[in-house]
Amino acid sequence: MGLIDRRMGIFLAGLFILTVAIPVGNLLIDGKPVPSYLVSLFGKYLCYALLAVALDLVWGYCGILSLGHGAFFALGGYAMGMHLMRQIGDRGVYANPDLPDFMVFLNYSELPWFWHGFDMFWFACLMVMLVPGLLAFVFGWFAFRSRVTGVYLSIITQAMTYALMLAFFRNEMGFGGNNGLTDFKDVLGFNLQSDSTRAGLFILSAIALAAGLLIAKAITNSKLGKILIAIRDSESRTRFLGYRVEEYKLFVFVVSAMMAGVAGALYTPQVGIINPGEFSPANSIEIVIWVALGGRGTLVGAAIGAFLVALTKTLLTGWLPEAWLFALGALFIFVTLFMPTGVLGVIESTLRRKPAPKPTQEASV
Amino acid sequence: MTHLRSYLFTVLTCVAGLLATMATAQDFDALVASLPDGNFDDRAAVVGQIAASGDDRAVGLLEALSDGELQVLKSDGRLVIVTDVKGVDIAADALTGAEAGVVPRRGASAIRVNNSLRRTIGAAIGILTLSSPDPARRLTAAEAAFRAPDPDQLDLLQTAILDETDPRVSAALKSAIAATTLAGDSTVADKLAAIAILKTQANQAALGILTPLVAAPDAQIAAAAADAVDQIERTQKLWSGAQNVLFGISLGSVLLLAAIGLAITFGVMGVINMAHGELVMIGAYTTFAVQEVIRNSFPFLFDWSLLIAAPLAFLMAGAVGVAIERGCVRFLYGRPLETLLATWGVSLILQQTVRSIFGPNNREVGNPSWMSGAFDIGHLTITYNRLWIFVFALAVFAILLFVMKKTPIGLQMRAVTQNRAMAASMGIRTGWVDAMTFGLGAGIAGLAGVALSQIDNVSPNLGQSYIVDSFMVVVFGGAGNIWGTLAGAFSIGIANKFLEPYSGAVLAKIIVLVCIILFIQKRPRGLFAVKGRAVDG
Amino acid sequence: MTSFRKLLIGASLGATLLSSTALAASEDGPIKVGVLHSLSGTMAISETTLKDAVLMLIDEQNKKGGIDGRMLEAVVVDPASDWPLFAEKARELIEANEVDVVFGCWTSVSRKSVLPVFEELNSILFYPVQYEGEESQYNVFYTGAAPNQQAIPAVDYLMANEGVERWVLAGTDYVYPRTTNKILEAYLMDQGVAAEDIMVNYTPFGHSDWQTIVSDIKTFGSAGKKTAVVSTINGDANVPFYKELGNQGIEATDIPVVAFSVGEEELAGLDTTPLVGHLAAWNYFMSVDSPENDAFIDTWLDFTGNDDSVTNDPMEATYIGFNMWVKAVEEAGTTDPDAVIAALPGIEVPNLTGGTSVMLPNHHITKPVLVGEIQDDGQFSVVWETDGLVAGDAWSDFLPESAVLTSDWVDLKCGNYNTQTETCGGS
Amino acid sequence: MSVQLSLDGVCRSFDGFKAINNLSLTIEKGELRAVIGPNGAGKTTMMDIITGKTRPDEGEVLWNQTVDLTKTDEAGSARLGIGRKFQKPTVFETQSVKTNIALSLKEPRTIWATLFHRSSAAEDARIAELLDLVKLSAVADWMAGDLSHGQKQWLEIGMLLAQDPELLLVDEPAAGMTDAETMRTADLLRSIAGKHTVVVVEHDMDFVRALNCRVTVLHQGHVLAEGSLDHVSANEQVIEVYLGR
Repeated sequence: MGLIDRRMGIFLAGLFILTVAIPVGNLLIDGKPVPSYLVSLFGKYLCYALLAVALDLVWGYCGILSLGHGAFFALGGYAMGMHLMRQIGDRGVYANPDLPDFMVFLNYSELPWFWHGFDMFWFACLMVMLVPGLLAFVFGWFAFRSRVTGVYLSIITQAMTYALMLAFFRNEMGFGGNNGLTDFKDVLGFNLQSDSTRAGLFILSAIALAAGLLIAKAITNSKLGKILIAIRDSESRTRFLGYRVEEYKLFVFVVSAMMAGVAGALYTPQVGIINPGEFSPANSIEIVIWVALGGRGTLVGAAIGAFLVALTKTLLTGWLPEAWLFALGALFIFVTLFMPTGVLGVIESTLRRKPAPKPTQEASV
Repeated sequence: MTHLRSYLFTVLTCVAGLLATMATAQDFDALVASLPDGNFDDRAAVVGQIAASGDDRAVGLLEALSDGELQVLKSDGRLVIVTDVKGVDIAADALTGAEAGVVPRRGASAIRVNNSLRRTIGAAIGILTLSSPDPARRLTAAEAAFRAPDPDQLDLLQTAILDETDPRVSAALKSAIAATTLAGDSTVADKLAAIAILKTQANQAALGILTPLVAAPDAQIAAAAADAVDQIERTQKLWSGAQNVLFGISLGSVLLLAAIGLAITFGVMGVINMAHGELVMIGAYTTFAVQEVIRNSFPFLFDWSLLIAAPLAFLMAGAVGVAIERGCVRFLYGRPLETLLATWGVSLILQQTVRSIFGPNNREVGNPSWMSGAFDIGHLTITYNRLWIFVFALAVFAILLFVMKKTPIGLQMRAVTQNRAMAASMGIRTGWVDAMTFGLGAGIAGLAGVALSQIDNVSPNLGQSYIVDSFMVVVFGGAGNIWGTLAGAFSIGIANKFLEPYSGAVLAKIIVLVCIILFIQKRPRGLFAVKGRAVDG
Repeated sequence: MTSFRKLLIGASLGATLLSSTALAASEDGPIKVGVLHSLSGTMAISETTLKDAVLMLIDEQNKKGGIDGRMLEAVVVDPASDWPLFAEKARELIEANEVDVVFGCWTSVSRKSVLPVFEELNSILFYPVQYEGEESQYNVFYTGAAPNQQAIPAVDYLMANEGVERWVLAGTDYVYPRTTNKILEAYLMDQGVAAEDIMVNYTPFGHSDWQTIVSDIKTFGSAGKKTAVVSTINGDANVPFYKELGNQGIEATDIPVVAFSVGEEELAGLDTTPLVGHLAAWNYFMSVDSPENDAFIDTWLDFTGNDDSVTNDPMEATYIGFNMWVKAVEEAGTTDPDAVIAALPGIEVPNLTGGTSVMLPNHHITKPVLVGEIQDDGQFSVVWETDGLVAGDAWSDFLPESAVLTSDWVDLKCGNYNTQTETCGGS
Repeated sequence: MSVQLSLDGVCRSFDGFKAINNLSLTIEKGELRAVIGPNGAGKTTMMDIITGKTRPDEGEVLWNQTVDLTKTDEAGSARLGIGRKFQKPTVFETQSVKTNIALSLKEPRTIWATLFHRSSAAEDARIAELLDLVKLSAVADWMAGDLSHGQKQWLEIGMLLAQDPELLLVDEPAAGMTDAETMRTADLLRSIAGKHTVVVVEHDMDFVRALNCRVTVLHQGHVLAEGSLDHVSANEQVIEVYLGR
């Protein structure tokens, strides 16, 4: 089957319309039918969607349930955040040309070594992919080689993100501690506060999401993709066919981590802050919920899931600030119990005409 | 005794620096009346005089004062002692003790005391109770004298120790005398003797008194003190290792409690039970509710509150657990990852429910008397609540072990979890067993809540703060093996506490997490993995 | 219906909802007051009461006929202790709900995360919590204590009245304790305290196992010099901390603990009997004796309908901030942000401790500093207070990099004016 | 004929239970060998050891007299040319029969090769041929999970052949097959022996007889007897422990 099947086509079309409609509605049409904050809000959703796609790639297709994908997202976010911090230059409250405010404040004499280079945009972009990729590689190299699987893998990924969270909370780490990185001014000279920059970031996120989807789709369509599914269904069988399972897992894990990193990098400038909270295990669990809710192993479904949950959260925290947790919790339970194939699955099965007739006994003998 | 009392007077008079030798009741009333005026120092002087007056009401009054019960009625400016009777403030005249009725909210203002005044009062009461017939009071008196050594009391203490019969009291008096000697200007010989006494005591209090003496003008004393300090510090170092183990064990037992319920629902049943923390929370809130009832209706039962709460918490959390199992988990067997999502939803709902019932704030859960305070073994300080939590954790573990291994229901549980189909075909009502198993796990989580309410916040966030650690413990120990959970909890606890002094709390935790990750590489199935011929095809 | 249609509908749903509410607000409609406090998550413990406090104040104001006949209307949202969500919700309040003012935030990070939003959309935020200072922003009014309105007086008290010579600075590892401790360290050094007599310790949020640290404090305190603990430990971690103190038998008469983040609210979760005598420094205590306070407490108890509910310092700060805003709006005769912001400095309102607080040009206020000792009924009894009101100082004089900075939004129109280079940095 | 595979003094125990006890065995290239033995005789463990799934405690396992199989893992042994069929048929249930075969074909197994792999006509032809051989052409596009037990057996055999291995380890292929199928399996295995080496573990005596080849009897982890079926079934001990009187 081709890269863009019906499902993907419809989604990309929808995404495209959104990508045109929102900026136009915000910038060109006067009276702003689309208020500015909706732009960055939807931009945020798109980043979440990309993150969900990344997770679906490893979980849905290779059976690796990572409860630590938030870590890769956050690392990407921090990499970008560090660039934005350097961009502030001497416009910080202490007006220090090279040191971000929090460093001045913690009496750093000069920039820590790991902050060097982040003043260059290309370097930051590189790190956005490299750092999460590297972490994923090291972690995966150990875990997959020693055949840690199932729940055990999930829990140690959780341990990973938890440890990182604690680490980033420490002010000694040189990442701004609990406050994280914030008060960004501009990126590549564009003022982050301006509507046009926001629209630009939004479009960028949309493009990134589309790209992420297509890459993921390409991978899953290839023979390698089939092998991933084979691994998911019967790991040892795949081994006996001569495939080095750990290599495949590692490959897809790293790719996914990089995708998550990109999502984080786009997320940071749009929400204007990156802080250790992003590492919290709860966040990573939420990602899993997006994927499950949208439809595991469908890529598009994952994106939709992320979008729906994030949207619901936005609306509910405004509508029923006192009781939204009830609604959200109930939603999760409902979906897991009554929509095992996720929202997308339900939608499609209602649309799809009867599936191919099941094999009958006489046919099989 | 009478001899001592007359002696007391003479001493006290100089303590208070009173000119008059005999105080009369009138003066006493006047003194008490003058308490509210002036600043803390004035008040301190008055306290001294009250103590010196030798009036029988002195002790009661001073205690009321230091407890902030001595208050001035806003209505008529009368000085009263206010006592809380079942949440109602009852006033009684400070001097005559006559009933003064109920005090309306903010109807009286307490006479202010601060720490230094409280110390003065403590010392004064000390002097007055040094000859009390009750040994406990004499003991506190002696300890007070030790804490606030006052050279003028030296003779008094020495007289007291002569006709002291209770060994503990006389021991306390001995160190009190030593401390007092060092504080005053006694002879070098006496001081050296005193130092020797404190040296044998070898605790931090002694250290506190001796350290400054190292800089004493007299070379002999300085040397002796230095030697003593040095020796005490060495002994303390020696014991610090043991202290760490102790801390580790107590942290371990907390982890064990938090995780043990999960060892059933997750470890044995394979349900990734994200609502586990909330079940613990339910246990804690049950404890709170029980204590509320007791506080309001049967205060005398307070010390029993935990014992009453435990079974209730078990049932409460257990019931919720069964509800969760019947309500959603049972539709998800064989889809462990889906259980993660559903139970996550459940946990959100439970949190918010508790928040809307009990409010978002922390709730007060009191320590019963037998769980407050600490005692020393050698130079180790063991706090009672930690000790009891340790005992409690082991007890829970033992019970669980017994249920799983020795009872028919336990047998059925193991059967169902090992081979559902087979168990079913052998006529076991698997559905019922599942519910019971999950209920058991949940109930035990509830029990944990009872214990944790003693050392941590009782707030809607209680659960969240334990969930990750719990999973770590179970996985590290090896899912499906409750012995593993035991070993896991204590090894993590102790490792943590040994790292903490060097790396600090946060880094210690990080290091432990990394170690767990690496350890899982070595043993992908945890500490107590289920070994044998791997049977996957 | 197809996947993307659903998606679009979801989106437009959000858009329409959020913008539809926007139509309501205008000059003659009700004045909208945004409330941005976490009602769920870790901070709900502290912030929920502030939400109620604002609602109560709005109630009271409306009973008085609102402001110039315009009723007040609260718009409550739940940022769920999620810092990025704070920024998002702030946007929603200002852009979609078109609120005229926002009362909210507790943690420094939540404030930091909403700052750019208020700056960009030029709205007003009243921040009611004691904080680390080192900040003064055109759109923000800080009605909580700056470090010089809490930490330093408390330390002075301990040195003068308790003769403390040895200090443990224990805090949660985030910016408020770090700043406060930095300032205190500098200050103590000035006072001639030796470096080895200061022990600094940081713990993570919600730290619950205090055995090691408390026993360290015990050891540190047994050096013969009078020792005190200055605690900037954050809300949640306090209960286990004090429980451990009580159990390891550290009494206030031996090693007093003075806390800057422990108020009546936190004590409500504790049996305070073993803690009697430990201290806290605030600008308000529920036990304060003043007619305003009595009245405030009565309305609060009626509002909550619970006789056991307590009031605390951030509530007073909210109360002061709210009244200042009301006065400013009345003075400006409009809710237009710039007009109100211009009107605010110089506004005077009575605080609950019997004095009158003034909004200063640096957007901080004057307040008295009170030191109270914990009582066995979970209340504080004031043992010391500054004789006058202390002016909040945005930029601490004890930090070299900020000593040169000053903030004045009236004349200099700058939040971080460098008095040496005579330039307005960071703008 | 040279030696394909040789086990020498191999031991392996699980928690004290000796599954394999000083097992020595030699298989010639192109040989067809049946291994029989009661349950727990160590048949499966032997295969696990050969394929590198389980490491022996002691003893050596040599491939072509040169390669030490105790060092390789499953994938390694598979790449050397050892194919294995499980007792319980394991196929990739959620993928089509065709894909199952395609994944098994003897092709480069590196990440990049698979990522950029393009299917060729030759490949399709080979797949069709194999499907035809195992009589699954009709259901080529079904999900493997929808196949009957017997069909799964065939599919797995097909996958095994697709790997075109030097040595085939076949674990109870006849289980769940009709007699007709069983016989056909026997024929198939006999036909491929010669250019492949085949080791069959089986309980079904008729099947073993049909294979008509050298038989090794395992008992308690070591070789009890070896030779033609008639020879071994005449062996007292064998009758004792296995065939029974």
